[in-house]
Amino acid sequence: MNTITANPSYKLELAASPHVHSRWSTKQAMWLVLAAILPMVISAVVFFGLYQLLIIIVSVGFCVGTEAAVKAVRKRKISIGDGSAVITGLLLALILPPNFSLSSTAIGAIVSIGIGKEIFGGLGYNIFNPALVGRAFLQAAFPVPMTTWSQPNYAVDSISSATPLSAIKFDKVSTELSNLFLGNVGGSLGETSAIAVLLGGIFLIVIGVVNWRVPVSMTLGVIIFGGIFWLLDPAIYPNPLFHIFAGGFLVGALFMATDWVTSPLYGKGMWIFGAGIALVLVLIRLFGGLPEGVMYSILFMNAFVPLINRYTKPRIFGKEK
Amino acid sequence: MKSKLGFVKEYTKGLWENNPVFKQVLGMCPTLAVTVSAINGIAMALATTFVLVFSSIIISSVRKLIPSQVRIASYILIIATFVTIVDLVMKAQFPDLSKSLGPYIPLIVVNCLILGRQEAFSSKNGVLRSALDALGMGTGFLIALFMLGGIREILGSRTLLGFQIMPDFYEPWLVMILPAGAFLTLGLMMAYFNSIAINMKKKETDKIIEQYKKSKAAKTIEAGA
Amino acid sequence: METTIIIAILTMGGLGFIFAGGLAFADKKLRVEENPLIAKVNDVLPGANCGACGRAGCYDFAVNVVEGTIGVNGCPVGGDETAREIAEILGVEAGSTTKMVPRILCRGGSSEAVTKMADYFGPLSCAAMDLVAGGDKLCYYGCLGGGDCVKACPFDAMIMNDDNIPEVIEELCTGCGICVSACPRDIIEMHPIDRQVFVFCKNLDDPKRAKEVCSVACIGCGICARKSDGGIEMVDNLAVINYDLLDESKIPFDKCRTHAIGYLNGREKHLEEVEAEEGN
Amino acid sequence: MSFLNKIKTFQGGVHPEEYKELTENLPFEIMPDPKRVIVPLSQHIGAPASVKVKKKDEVKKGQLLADQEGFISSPIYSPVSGKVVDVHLEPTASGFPQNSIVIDSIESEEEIRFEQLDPKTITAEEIRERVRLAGIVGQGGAAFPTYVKLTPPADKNIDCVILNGCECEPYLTRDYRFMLERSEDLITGLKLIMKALGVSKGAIGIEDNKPKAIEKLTKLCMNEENISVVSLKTKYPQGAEKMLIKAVLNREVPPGKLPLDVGVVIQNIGTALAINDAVCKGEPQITAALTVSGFGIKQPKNLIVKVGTPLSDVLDYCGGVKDNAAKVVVGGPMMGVAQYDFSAPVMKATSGILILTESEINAHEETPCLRCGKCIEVCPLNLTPTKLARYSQLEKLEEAEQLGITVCMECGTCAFVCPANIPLVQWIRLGKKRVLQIQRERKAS
Amino acid sequence: MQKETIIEKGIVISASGGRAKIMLDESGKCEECSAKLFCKPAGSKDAKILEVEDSLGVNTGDSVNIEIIGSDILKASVMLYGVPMIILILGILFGMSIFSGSSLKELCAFLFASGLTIVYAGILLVFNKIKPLKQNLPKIITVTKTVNDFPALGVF
Amino acid sequence: MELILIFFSAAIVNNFVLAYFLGICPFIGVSNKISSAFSMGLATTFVMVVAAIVTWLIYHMILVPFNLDFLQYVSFILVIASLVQFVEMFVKKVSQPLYRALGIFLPLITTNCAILGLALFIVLREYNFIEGIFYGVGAGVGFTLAITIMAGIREELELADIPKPLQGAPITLIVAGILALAFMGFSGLISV
Amino acid sequence: MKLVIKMLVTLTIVGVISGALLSEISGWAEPKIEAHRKAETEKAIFEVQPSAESYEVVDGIDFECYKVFDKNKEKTGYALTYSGSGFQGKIRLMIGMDNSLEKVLGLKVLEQVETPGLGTKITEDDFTNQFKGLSAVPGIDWVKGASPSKPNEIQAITGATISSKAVVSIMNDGIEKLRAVDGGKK
Ligand SMILES: Cc1cc2nc3c(=O)[nH]c(=O)nc-3n(C[C@H](O)[C@H](O)[C@H](O)COP(=O)(O)O)c2cc1C
Ligand SMILES: Cc1cc2nc3c(=O)[nH]c(=O)nc-3n(C[C@H](O)[C@H](O)[C@H](O)COP(=O)(O)O)c2cc1C
Ligand SMILES: Cc1cc2nc3c(=O)[nH]c(=O)nc-3n(C[C@H](O)[C@H](O)[C@H](O)COP(=O)(O)O)c2cc1C
Ligand SMILES: Cc1cc2nc3c(=O)[nH]c(=O)nc-3n(C[C@H](O)[C@H](O)[C@H](O)CO)c2cc1C
Ligand code: SF4
Ligand code: SF4
Ligand code: SF4
Ligand code: SF4
Ligand code: FES
Repeated sequence: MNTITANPSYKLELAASPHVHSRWSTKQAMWLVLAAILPMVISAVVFFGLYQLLIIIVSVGFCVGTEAAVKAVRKRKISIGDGSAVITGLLLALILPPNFSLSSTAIGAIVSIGIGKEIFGGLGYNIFNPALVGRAFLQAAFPVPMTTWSQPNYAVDSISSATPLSAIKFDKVSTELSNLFLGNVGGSLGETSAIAVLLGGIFLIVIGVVNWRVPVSMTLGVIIFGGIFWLLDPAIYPNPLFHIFAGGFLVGALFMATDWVTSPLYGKGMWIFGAGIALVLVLIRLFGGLPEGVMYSILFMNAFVPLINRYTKPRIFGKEK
Repeated sequence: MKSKLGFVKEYTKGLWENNPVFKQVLGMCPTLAVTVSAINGIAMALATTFVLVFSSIIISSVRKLIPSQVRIASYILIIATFVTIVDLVMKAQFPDLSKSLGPYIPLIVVNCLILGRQEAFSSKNGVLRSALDALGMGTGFLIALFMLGGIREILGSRTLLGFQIMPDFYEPWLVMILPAGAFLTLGLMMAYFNSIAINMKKKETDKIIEQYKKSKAAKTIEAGA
Repeated sequence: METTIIIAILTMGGLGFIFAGGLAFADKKLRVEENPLIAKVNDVLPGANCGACGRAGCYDFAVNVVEGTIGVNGCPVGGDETAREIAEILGVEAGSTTKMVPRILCRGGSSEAVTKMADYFGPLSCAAMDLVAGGDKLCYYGCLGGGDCVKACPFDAMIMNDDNIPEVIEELCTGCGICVSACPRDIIEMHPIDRQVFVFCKNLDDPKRAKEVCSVACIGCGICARKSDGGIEMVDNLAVINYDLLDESKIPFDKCRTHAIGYLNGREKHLEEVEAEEGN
Repeated sequence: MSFLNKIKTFQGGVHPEEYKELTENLPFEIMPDPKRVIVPLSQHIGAPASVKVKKKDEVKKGQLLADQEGFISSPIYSPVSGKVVDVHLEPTASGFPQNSIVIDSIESEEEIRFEQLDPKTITAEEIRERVRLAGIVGQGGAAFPTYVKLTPPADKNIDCVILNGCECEPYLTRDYRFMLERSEDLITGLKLIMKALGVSKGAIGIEDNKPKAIEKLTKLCMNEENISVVSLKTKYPQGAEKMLIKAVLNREVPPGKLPLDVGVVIQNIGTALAINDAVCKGEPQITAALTVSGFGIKQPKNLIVKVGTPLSDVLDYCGGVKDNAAKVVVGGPMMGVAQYDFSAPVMKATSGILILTESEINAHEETPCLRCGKCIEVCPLNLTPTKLARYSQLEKLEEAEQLGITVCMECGTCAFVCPANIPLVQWIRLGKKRVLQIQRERKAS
Repeated sequence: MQKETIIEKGIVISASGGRAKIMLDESGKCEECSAKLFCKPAGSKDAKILEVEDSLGVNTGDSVNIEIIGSDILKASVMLYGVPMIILILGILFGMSIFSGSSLKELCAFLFASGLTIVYAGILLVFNKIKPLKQNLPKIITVTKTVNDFPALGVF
Repeated sequence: MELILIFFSAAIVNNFVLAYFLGICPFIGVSNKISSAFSMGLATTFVMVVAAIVTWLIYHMILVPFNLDFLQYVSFILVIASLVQFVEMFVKKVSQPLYRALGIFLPLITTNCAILGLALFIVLREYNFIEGIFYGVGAGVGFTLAITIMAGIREELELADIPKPLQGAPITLIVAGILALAFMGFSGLISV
Repeated sequence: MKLVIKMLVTLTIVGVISGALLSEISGWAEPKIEAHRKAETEKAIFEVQPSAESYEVVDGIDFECYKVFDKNKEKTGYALTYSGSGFQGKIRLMIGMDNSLEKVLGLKVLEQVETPGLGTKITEDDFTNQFKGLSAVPGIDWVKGASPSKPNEIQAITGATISSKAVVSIMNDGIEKLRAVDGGKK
């Protein structure tokens, strides 16, 4: 038997097919998302000052630290290299108000990773978007600081410190679209400048990290639902474009609703998911007690993802309807 | 039949081993709803204990007279009667407390803990035993509600039983006194107690495994020698 | 006030009456009698609901015991003690049980079995490994070392030893047999706890290859079969023990080159015995 | 030919790096007979053939070694002249040992062949008989005895034969070389298949990354009315029969059904040529054409070798293996089988030997599933691989069954794209095996 | 919407003629349920026994998995709860408008609506061969362990 | 309009389970499978509506006229318990499979404080007959929504790698907590 | 049959005993509860009408309102309870008004279900004291983030603008209603 005399100069790999892999990897996707977030980080610092960098560092630091700690307690491999905790930290920081307290930021970061993610088993198993869980927790824990906005450094009109959304809701003051677009408005660190958000978001869509269906259906949904009310009474209800550029809509649509883990698996489901977010968002923005609803609408629809997945399974090839 | 527990044990088992909240997951609604502060938790637990003890006593003393088919119905009636009594007394004597416990006092009627104990214990045991069991479960409930209420109060309003115990610079976490905080706190507490139990079990297993390994090593050495 | 009391009494009495009527009606329709002994027996059972007794969980076992369709010693998990307690409740003799425990019939750990010139990459699970050219080892019949059995045991009664072969800790094992079905190579078998002699190999290769793939394989030489008067048979190059006919003293342990056949507690005991015999 | 305008394809799929340039311009070389051949008895789907020779027997090239055993089975002929050394278990490329006939070859010109038949006058019955006798099995990978496919049950109405010239697996160029080098024989082969089945419509499906082959065959088929050459989008797994039928005829083969249920028979290019050779040259199937490629082999080649040649001989013939070789695969990189040494023999349906290096394998660290949905997007059968794999891993077999685990054809597309690098196919295969086992038991009782 | 099923584990307690009685293994589920202490609907063990279709020929003691078509359960519960509820509500709304003059209009509306609901219940009782309610019995789909796989006890 | 607001308020904004902590036991106990959760939700909704109707009548037709306010709890619970018993019997008679699938959970409805809570809330908020019914439907739909979402999530979590101490009730509670956070977005949407 | 009778009897007896017991206890508790309720209202009235000594109910209107007198039996104004929607649910207020119904004398929040720690700030003195002596013509108004500049303005609570607004609008409604009644009576 010539077979067993193994040739010692080779140690081959024995694995199941397929034997080649695409360029995609978890790590690479996560770092691409990080790259896409960078413009927002820059705009945050430019608009609100260097202190914001501190918030970001604290947030990222505590996210990564919490993840490492949990993995250590569970005696699992420390998985911070995949970068997902860094994304969570960055996004959490970017949806906080400027000049937010660092200790509260740390609490938010711990909740994000601890309760939002690791409790479910870590990367890939969570039901809700971790960064949003963290923010929702903060919003519920510290409602006042969470709704206190400072004006960006380059604001044209610095009288009101409200965000465009709370301005229109509570004070009936509307904001110029061009200001919304450039970032001359109050708001969270990352959501002020639509350009910065779009830059990163479109990059992600183009290279295929992010599925285009969710952002598109969210935008269409907001245009339709928001548009209906606007047509009913343009004096009371803002126009759909305002909905799109104000508040966290763009960050939500491009970075948070698209999170792989917490969005539907199937194309059809993504449409439903996006439209659902848009509907809830418009309802909260127009009728709710809170000025902003992106976070809540995404979290709300996250809860429906398992149900959506269940009822949008595509037809198996060749199977009768 | 397992040998009868001692009277002391009958009481203490409800404190930890069979804690109605953490171990048996009973009576969740009042547990979550009223524990915005420690004092509320205590009041609720006391009210529940009162109902639990008295209905246990009544039920265990008349248990032989009630046909099993109307057992649960009679129990519910008896419990509801006691709950109404508690409610009326509270409203008359402690109007403030009664207000803050809100509509959760009447819900003691449907608290699974009470009905559960009657069905599982009082209907099968004598008066003294039942009373002890009820008292034990009530105490367990009290402990759980006090802990939960205490944690929520400390974090959510800086105080414990009305006294400020967190420093001024501590910003209270409002969320703790909201529904979400109740769910999260109870979930985490349960997980914590579970992990203690699991660790204890694991230690036992590990000990046996350790012994096994040692004895095997000894055997090998013997054989080698 | 007087009237209030009367109305209250009438209302409650009336409601109670109606309700009782309803229940009486319901009771007629869905009535089930229960023997009080059942509950008592159920109380002493371990409550693992493992099904090792072949009944639908502990409660059903209790029902069966009380009805006499299964012996009081029918619960392998509870063992003798439970049997005694049940017997006490029912007022019968307990009798004794023989515990069954799993035996791992492969000793080709990493130091004995020859490995392939390739490293397996993929999930560490015996069943999954088996699909990819049968894992790291050259032997197609031996333990894959992935520990599926260890993971499957609900009682943590198995560990992987230093040689990457599972071992059973009898103290923790309940004899449920779950590990048996977990093993894709059918290496684990349930045996009475006092059984000592086994053929620790499942290799069906011809002698030449068997020798090449593992230093403790049964190479199918057939010496043991020839000497043991039917206690051992050769089936497809493998010695198989027929315990009904086995006479332990006839087995030529020392003639088995690879020690594939031997005592449970290792080759040590077997060697001791050989020495003792030689001393005689 | 209007349908040429729109690129035909199916939904899903991927386009891995092709690396066909390594061998696509190298004509076939014929490798000399090896010193020793190992001929497994089961080189096809179905029952192993039954041995007709004994140890120490002298055999001639083309002599029957083992005969067909049952309907779905195939006879095996000696690839060389020589002496039977032994019949015993030997490792094979599948990773598991099989009973094999080991023959030491001797130099000899002697060869046994069938009588040559004229493709013009031959009857359908004769074609089927010759295909069966010659031991032809499908060259597309599954090694299904071809005569079975040519003998459809009477109640099935076959109306089209498709030749599968997709060769969608990366690296492999065997079918491509065949299409260029033996175009005429190929058409003859196709006509023989059509005749055997009594079908008037034939098509050759070729991916559009092989323009030369498309051009050459289109030219040849100019005046063949009922044969068309269909250009298909280059996308893996275009060559899978369900996908090919969808692309060419826009018919869908339902789960658990065969192509013949929708009136189609699909044959590989190599199979058509083997049929041609068996009929026109009287050759039994004793050679295999294969591509030896990858960045770990010194001289990539397209080869024609004798069935039973050990891989080590083939690799030596190609200059040997480089030091950075990490994986040896028999078959294509997407569906082939990894080897743990070089001892397995080439079989009738072996289509390639790949020596891959780390950089081609491009394996990343495994992480939990991110539910990115990429595997779902690319699965040509619209399955949900991530859940199938997870169900299988957690042994939730009923759930897996409901999600259609048995439909999966193990094409590997999902595992290829998965960013979490989960061995999806391995888990699915395991689950599938267990579910099929359950289903069999269910049927049995 | 694809076929939705519930899969339950259980052990066969008797089997004959294509039907089998299965005792459901509820231990896991009940573990978490707060009502476990007194959850013995209509007489303890009875409710945990399920009569199912048996196409596999199981034996007493086998562990089996049972499939219940979830969508049938949904249909049945809609027919038994959803429809009567709607009848009740519509009946009351209608009744309230009819008896709007009466001082006991609520009671009248309630009695009216109850009447309608009872009629519906009667219909269900009379035509009680309605498919999702009666047919599609749960079915055994897998035998996970047979009694004879390995004797748990030595026979000595 | 008022009725619709009452409905939405009970169903979403002030969800019985997530904001009022009523009916937590079945919420934790019966949320493993979507179809049983949904059916359970439907059954509860039905019982809620009937209970709303009957207890309203009892309260306004007997207790108030005779000044028997203090018999509220006792009479309500009796009525609810007998109702459930009756429903159980009927279901058993009409649909065996459904009874098998749900029967185990039916008693849970009796001891489910959401039903009694509903009856008491209706009294407390001084709803009229029709409002009471709509409140009941809303509460039932809200319960169904919460329990179905939870069932969906729990089916998904079966595939997750949840730390052992968290499995079962704890993770359910934590998910409920996050859900409650998400539902807070609706706060202030309707204040009825 | 015997069993059925036994069942009927048992449950009826339990019901009867329960009914009797409860009506006894209720007979004891009810007056006390009533007293508490009255004391509470009284306390609230005196709180919003600092100089009040006695009061009487205004009859014939569809909301609760009291005429309030000082120790000289002079009418000092009105105390009215009025309710409306807040951020999460009903808010019920006790509003003290002077005779002319142009000045607010005091405010007490009787019932509310606002978010603890946020909306509940409307019950705190910092907020309610703003209303003492506030002008109610043309109506009460609120400002945000700045000190009030007009005599009829109060400052809304940061983070609870909605609750503050709700209080103001409930008051405006109530006062409006009272004016309509009062005007008619005069
Ligand atoms: C059990 C079985 C029976 C088959 N029967 C037929 C048949 O009757 N006719 C036919 O044309 N193909 C038949 N096939 C062949 C398949 O259609 C298919 O061509 C073959 O399995 C090769 O598949 P491939 O796509 O993996 O290469 C059969 C395959 C199997 C596995
Ligand atoms: C994923 C997948 C990819 C395949 N790719 C090819 C291919 O590229 N070329 C080919 O001839 N057959 C391919 N096959 C096999 C075909 O499906 C089909 O079985 C074969 O063409 C039938 O012809 P045969 O019986 O002559 O082998 C593939 C099968 C699968 C499952
Ligand atoms: C958990 C939470 C509770 C809230 N509770 C109240 C409340 O009780 N009353 C209120 O007016 N607003 C409440 N809000 C609404 C916000 O604080 C709202 O943004 C605020 O009323 C308007 O902002 P501003 O007062 O800073 O302009 C709550 C918000 C959250 C997140
Ligand atoms: C496209 C994309 C979007 C992501 N968005 C978020 C996000 O919004 N919030 C977050 O915490 N993590 C986000 N992540 C990181 C990671 O997926 C997330 O933490 C998982 O939910 C962890 O299991 C994102 C990752 C990707 C690839
Ligand atoms: S699974 Fe564990 S307990 Fe059961 S037989 Fe095997 S070792 Fe023993
Ligand atoms: S399951 Fe079998 S092969 Fe795997 S480790 Fe256990 S004994 Fe070895
Ligand atoms: S291997 Fe199966 S599941 Fe994966 S893509 Fe191919 S057919 Fe789909
Ligand atoms: S491609 Fe991989 S990571 Fe993405 S959903 Fe599929 S299995 Fe999960
Ligand atoms: S205590 Fe509320 S449902 Fe059990």
